[in-house]
Amino acid sequence: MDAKGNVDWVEVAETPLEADLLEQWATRPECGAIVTFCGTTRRSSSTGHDVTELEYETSVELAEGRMREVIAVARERWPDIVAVAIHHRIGRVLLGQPAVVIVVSSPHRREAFEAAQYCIDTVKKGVPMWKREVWPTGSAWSQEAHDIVSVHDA
Amino acid sequence: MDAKGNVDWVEVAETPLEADLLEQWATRPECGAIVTFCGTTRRSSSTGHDVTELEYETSVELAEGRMREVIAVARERWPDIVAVAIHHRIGRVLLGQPAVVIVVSSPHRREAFEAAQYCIDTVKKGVPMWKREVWPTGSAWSQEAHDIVSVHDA
Amino acid sequence: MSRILLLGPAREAAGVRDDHIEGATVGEVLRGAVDRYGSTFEEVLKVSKIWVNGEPSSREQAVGPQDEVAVLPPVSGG
Amino acid sequence: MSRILLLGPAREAAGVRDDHIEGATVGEVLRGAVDRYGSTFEEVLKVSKIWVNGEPSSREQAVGPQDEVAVLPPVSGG
Repeated sequence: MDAKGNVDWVEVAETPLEADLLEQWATRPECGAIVTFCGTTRRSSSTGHDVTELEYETSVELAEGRMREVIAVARERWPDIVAVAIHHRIGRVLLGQPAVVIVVSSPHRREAFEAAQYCIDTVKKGVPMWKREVWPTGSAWSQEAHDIVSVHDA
Repeated sequence: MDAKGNVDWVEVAETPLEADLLEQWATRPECGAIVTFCGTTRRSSSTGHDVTELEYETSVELAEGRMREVIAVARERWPDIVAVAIHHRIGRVLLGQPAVVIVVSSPHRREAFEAAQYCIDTVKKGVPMWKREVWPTGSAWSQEAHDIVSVHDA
Repeated sequence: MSRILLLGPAREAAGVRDDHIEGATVGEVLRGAVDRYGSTFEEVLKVSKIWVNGEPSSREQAVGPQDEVAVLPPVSGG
Repeated sequence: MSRILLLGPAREAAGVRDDHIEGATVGEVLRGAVDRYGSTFEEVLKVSKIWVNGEPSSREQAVGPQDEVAVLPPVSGG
């Protein structure tokens, strides 16, 4: 919690993500807007196989550190945002389930939308995370990969 | 459901809003992004009183008609969006509870963010809805009101 | 005789939510409403938009028994 | 002797997730890693970014026993 009472909640874990829990957590009497982004695993393949699930892998410590940095930059850019959560699931995730959930609350909606979009864009560019596509007879690293960049360059 | 299998879900009712239900409903195998906006009643007053709840009033038929129009325009502007829900609560809503929830799913995240923001902006401008501020000893219409505009002008 | 729908502050000022009022045009129906509901309603009407059957309308528009004239004061939703 | 952390495709190519390798600089540790893990790892290393203690690093940076050198192939999160 910072001097203004604002809180961050960052988590990288194998447990299923619960957007509703994060939304409840982000609800504050002074906030009229809560914007949630759920990134769900979808039926698409970079390897040409009939993918049934994805498997995410990272260093929890490095990933959580970068997520905290993403939120710090978001708070510099949108000082009015109040609660910010970034949760990323690791391990096997079935198609259609959320792999990442971001929630931002703020008094007014514009900054909540902008900060949430900034957070997911920057998480994708700057957080260490690797995705394997898994199909019934095998698996391979996703080909949709790009060089990791520092949060301030993202 | 339209020719592409896309569905709208519009509802104006007294029942508490359930964002998680709408998010589950909006989850589709081809969608990697679900963006949710929760507009919660907040501790602010246009009438100078210590407001404890808000009371919303409308014509359900007119309001739902305008919401369907908002979604139709969003689908013209962002043809890739898949599921779109707009639910607005009426009657008394305690502070901190959602009064409006909008959910948009799409294959990629940019259009989900943009369409969700368009929908809430346009709902605020173009849907018939009136808000009373309620405090322990009285109530009054919110002074934060503006002329209703047609969805195509919003 | 058209149906008139009075919403939000217009409902409060009129004391009713819907009613039936004589008039061959929107303007005539609204004048009939002012006669029936009085000056508080008239003040709200001055700042309201008028829809007929869910679409914005002019005061000159002709209306009949099947039509619904809605009085929409400034909105404050969401 | 520094700790080396091998992530995603680098972990798979090396066959281990973390290890300890001799070297006075990042570049020396990475050369030691190529010697130990072979050419598949070397290919992954060529396209990877290197962090030391969570921050981007150069190959010239000096490292000691308390330092963690992380090999980060192109990422694909979210």
